[in-house]
Amino acid sequence: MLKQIEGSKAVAEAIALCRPEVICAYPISPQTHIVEALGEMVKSEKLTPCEFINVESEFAAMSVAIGSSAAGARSYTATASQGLLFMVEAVYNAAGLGLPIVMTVANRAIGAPINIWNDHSDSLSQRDSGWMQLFAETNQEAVDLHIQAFKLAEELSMPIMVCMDGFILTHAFERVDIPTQEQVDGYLPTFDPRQSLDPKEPISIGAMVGPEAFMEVKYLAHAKQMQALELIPQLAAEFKQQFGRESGGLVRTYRAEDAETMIVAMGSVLGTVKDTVDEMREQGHKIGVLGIISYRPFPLQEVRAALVNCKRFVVLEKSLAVGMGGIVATDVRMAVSGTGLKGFTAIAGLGGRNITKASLHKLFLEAEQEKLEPVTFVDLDWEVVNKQLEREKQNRHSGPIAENILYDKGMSTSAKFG
Amino acid sequence: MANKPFAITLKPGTSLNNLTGSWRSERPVYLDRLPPCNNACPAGENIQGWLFHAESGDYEQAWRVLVQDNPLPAAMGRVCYHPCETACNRGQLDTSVGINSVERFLGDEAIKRGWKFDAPAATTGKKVLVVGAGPSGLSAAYHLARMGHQVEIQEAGPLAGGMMRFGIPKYRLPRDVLDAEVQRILDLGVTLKYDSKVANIQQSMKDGGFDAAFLAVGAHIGKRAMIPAGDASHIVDAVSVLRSMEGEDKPMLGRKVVVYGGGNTAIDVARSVKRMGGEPIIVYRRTRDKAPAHDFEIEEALQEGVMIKWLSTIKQAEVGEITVEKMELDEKGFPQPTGEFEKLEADSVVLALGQDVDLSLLEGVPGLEVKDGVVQVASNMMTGFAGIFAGGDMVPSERTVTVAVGHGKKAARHIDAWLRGESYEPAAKHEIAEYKNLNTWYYSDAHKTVRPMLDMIRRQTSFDEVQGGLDETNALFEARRCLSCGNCFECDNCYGVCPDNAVIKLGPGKGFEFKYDYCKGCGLCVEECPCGSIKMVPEDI
Amino acid sequence: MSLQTVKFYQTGTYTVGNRLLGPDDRSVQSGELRSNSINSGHRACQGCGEALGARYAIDAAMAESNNQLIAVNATGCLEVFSTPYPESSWQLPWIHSLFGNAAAVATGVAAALKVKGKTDVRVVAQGGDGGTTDIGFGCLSGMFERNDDVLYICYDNEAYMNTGVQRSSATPPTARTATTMPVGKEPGNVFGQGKSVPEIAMAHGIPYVATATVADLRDLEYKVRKAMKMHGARYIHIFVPCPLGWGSASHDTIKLARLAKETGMFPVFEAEHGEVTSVLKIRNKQPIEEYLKPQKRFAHLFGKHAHPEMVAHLQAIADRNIRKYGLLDEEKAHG
Amino acid sequence: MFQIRVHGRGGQGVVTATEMLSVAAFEEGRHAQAFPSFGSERTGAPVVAFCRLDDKEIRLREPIMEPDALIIQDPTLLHQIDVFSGLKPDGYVLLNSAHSFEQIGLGDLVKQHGHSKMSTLPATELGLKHVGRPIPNVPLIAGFAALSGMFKLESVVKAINEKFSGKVAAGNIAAATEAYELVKQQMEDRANA
Repeated sequence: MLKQIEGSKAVAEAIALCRPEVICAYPISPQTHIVEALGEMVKSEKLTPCEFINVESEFAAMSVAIGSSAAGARSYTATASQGLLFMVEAVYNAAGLGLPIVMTVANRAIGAPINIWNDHSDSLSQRDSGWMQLFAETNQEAVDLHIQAFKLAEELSMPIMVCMDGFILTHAFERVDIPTQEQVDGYLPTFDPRQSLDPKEPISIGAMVGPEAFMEVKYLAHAKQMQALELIPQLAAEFKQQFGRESGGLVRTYRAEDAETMIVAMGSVLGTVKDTVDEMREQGHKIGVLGIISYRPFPLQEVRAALVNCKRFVVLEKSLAVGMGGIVATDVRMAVSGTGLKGFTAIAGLGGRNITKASLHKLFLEAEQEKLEPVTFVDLDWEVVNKQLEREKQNRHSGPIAENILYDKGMSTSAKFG
Repeated sequence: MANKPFAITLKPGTSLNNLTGSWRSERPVYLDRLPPCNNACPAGENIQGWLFHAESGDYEQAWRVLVQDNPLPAAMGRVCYHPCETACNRGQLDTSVGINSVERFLGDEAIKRGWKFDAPAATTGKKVLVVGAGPSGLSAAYHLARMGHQVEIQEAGPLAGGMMRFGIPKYRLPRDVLDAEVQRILDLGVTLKYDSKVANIQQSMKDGGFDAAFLAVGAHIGKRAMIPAGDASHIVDAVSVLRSMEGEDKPMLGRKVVVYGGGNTAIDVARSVKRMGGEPIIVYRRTRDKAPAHDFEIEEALQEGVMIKWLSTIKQAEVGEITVEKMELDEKGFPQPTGEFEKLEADSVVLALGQDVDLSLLEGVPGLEVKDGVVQVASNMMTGFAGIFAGGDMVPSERTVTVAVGHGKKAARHIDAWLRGESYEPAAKHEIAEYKNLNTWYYSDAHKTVRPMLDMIRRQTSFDEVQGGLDETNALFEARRCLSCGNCFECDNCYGVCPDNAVIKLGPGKGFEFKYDYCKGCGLCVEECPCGSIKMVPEDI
Repeated sequence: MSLQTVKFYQTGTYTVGNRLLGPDDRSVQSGELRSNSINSGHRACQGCGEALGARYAIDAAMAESNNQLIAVNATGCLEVFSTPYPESSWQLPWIHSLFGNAAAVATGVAAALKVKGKTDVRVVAQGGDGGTTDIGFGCLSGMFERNDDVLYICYDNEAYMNTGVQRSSATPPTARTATTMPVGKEPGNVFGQGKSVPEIAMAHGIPYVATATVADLRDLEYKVRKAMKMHGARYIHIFVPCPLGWGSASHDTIKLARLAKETGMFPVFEAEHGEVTSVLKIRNKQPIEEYLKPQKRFAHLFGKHAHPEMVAHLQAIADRNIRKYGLLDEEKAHG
Repeated sequence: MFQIRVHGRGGQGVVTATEMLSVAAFEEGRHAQAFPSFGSERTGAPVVAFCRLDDKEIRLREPIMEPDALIIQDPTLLHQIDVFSGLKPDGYVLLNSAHSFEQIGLGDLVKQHGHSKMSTLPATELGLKHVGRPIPNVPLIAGFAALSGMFKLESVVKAINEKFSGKVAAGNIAAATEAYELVKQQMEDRANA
């Protein structure tokens, strides 16, 4: 059923359609609307049977999910940013224990400086945690990926994050086709846990494993994600059959046929990129897009196949490996290693910095001309940065950089909207 | 488990594969230690053993265990001076267990319920003569009978019981109790001939065709002291006085009766005199703490109005009065005369200075050794003449009923062995269960139950039994005060406190076993065993 | 509180078993068919108080729940010695997640059971003092506050033993640990303000809070069974001496627990909905030295460079416990 | 694509306004995208929210920097921030005020844009009158429907019914209807002027 609906609300409805049995959450912007909506559904018994637990921290949220999942209940939580970092120990643990928990990450930057706006630093920091990570481009896809996520997680008995851009998607009202309960039930079987805590068949979960078997355990987790590379497209195909809609998969290209320049990106920015590419195509530029949906497992082959025919590519990413450059770009370069392709990394949108068509036009043109630095910071205010660097050269003791920059900019954040 | 995640999910209980017993350098072992009460009992009773059954309320079983060693519990529960209680470890905790009172309860219960001894084993065809129906003779006869021997007791007097009857007043040992216990022995098939004084033991054995003899004639001759006395002065000995108490004619002692001596017999006489309406005065040459009588008996006598002159000796006895000299203790604690004299009214003087044995029946028996008026016996209770054994007051030892009963049992075992041409080797004694071996935390706080005492007027005017018995409830309570020193009473502590579940509980009455595959040798079971029946021993290297 | 008030039974309820008691009055541990929830072959040290306390507690909970029990375990000695791959000692469904999240994981298990309608299956969470009073404290408090249907059991051995005896918030003042060495002017652990998690639990007003020691099995079992009869958040704090960390003889584990209670160092009580309902009285009050001297972690308080003032301070702490909880009977208190 | 930017203050229902605009557009079969500026959410602070309308899927995620229309929920903002930033030369402006543009000193702007695309509306008063609360968002949406002619009143009513129910919905519908009529009247008056 088509609805004009807030992204968070749509995701909440999708989660509910998946019949989760335990939902636990701790509020953090911009994830709040999702769990608020779910809380109301449980409280009003629209979603039943389901336990909704207001926990005291994200660490507890993931821990409760670990417990409920281990006891055989379909378990869900949502978080973002600092919240994800606060639960990190449990995030790794859930993956290590092979618990098929589904978690929405409403992607948000990580402080300090504290910042509630969108980028991908949070979930990308968990790239090695053993969780799968799928990135939604639109709210429709966010809805669809959650439904696929439960199935994927439970088939592999591995946890999965569905990542959607904070505010940009979570708080956007747009048209979403919400499936019916029958459709979802026809796609997603009831949870049949691989193992569960049950007095009828006691097992000990969570052993201490020494050097003699630890590597094997880790390899098996890796092997599962390799299996996921096959399973994800399969589930997307099944999804299309059931819901009549293309959604999910590992990667998706756009106007890539004869593209000489490819733009690689994840999440909602793909929309703006596509609009920009459309405009450039109209102007005759041979440019295309590669959207990565599955960040973990990372589809090396698919990425390579999508890029191998272009001349150059730009990885436009909302994350920064401080001291190194791009995070996604590193993986993409790994995928095309040996091809001799020219690759650029563009860091953009950190902490919610707007990524505008205008900036992208400029970026893509420069890329086409291969004038870009290997790592480019899109719309960085060089004046401010250089001033601060200069100041630091003269006065070596550390100070509050963020404050100085705001001072230099002579503004407060609330005064700026454009 | 094939479906389950590798390594991080495990099968339950599989740690059994890990034999932690290899960690151990010392191992716990169960052992029985000898409880101090058992060790102290002259009759060799397995006190802890019978208390164990009494604790669970199985009084008959308790009695049956008791009478394996002593056929006279009702008597013993009254007249024994209970060295067991003195030795009892509980005395160091609060007050010793009232073993004697429980024994009496069991003895009385047996009489009340008419419990009989188990029938004797198959007869051996051997005949044993027991001379004297006192505690030692009765005990020997009982044990021998149960071993299947044919036993005949020849008693010089008209009644059985020996000193239990002729030396101990009724108020301490009612005669119906004594009679009942004697009868039960006779019911085993023991023959008892009264008024049959054995004049020549060898002849008697030959006449009766006896294969062995046990002599237990007691010490019935009162010792005399050289007291200058007028012809008309009335001086008698304590044994005679007490013996005559049993007959129809009560002794004529007058009102003022001086009893000379400080032993239990002196007290018995004085208290009997009091009950007959006399005014007894005990004269003793030393002080109360040096008196051989048990202090509780002195105390009871004083309570009843018996006068005692300590540090006094009788110098002269005249009609109606005596002269005593005051004594004082020298540095070594011996009484020395002071030259101070005093006169006391005395219608009669009873000498309670000890007893001698009538050894006339042994005349002509070769190889016998008599020393200090008693017959010497070897460790097997046999005299110098093969086949003749002796015990009780006629051999060198402490003269108590309990010792006598013990002699009877011991002699019986040796006689039995001797009759088979063997020798009896008692099992080696276990190490003593000392207080330090116990973990007394685990015992409930409980003080000794005090037995009821007869009211004073009746104590002073009648021969009713002074000390009452326990009823079922408090006998049970008292039995349960037993710490079971050195002997497992199945408290399950070892089973419970083992952090490695390395103790197997075998079920009621069967105790426990260690699973040495898993025991790490921490020693908690030893430390927390209340009764000290586990110890650590080094592992063999 | 838990002691028999019936007839005198030789050892009453002090011993693990008592052949004189009726079958219904016997302890779980005395039963030949007790569940031995934690099996032989575990790798705890000789004389481990925690291994013992865990079996006592979990067996009792198993008995009360008719073996319908799931255990959640925090990281720590108990976890490491019971489940090193490839062998587990546990005989019931058991999960270990992390050091600081046992209470929350248990909440999750309880929620799953509830949603699945498995009302007969119960949940216990367990951890050491580090996993409870320190790193797991947030999750514990959250579980309490929500009144989740979890019995949390803390096995308190007063330091981080698993990592090599470092101080925790449950370490007593003056105690030597690897991070509070007996050097300097104030050797050993500091005299802080202490942190009574049982009292903090009571402040949450949860249905049941109790303390117990491995020295009094019957009391411990009574409390576990009582807790298992109730629903909602429940907390039992069990004192479990550690021979390794305390420098005590392996056979003294129970004795030290007993002395901790008998000196007043560890008050044994129970509380319902935030109010103390009973205390286990001191039976035979002992001076604090009796408790301290068998432990090498307090050795620096005695001997050549003794610190009598510190001993006096510890005695004052014990005396305060005695006053606060009324640990002595009236006549003993004044006698 | 048609882009609307709504300015107001926290607590005035700015975000709700854009959401309802998007719903109204959805009801008429169009694609719509509404999103807030994700800034301060505190009551009283200046807030901005956006709404895009199109006949095809809207993929663009950048904020609206060159709006086709402005709805200003609070006239006091005029003195604090540049609400007109990026407004297209022929863009619509609807201002919550009981006064005319000229009266509040924006005569020049009217001259630039022309009367046909600008209107003021006493939306706060309408909110108070019909709903009992000084929330101007619903009257402004209805007023904007009348001003731009981009939605029917009934679509606005549908959006109201999706967001509210019972008395509140009825009050809002009454307020919307009156606002719609007022602006429509204004437009007609001007056309006729």
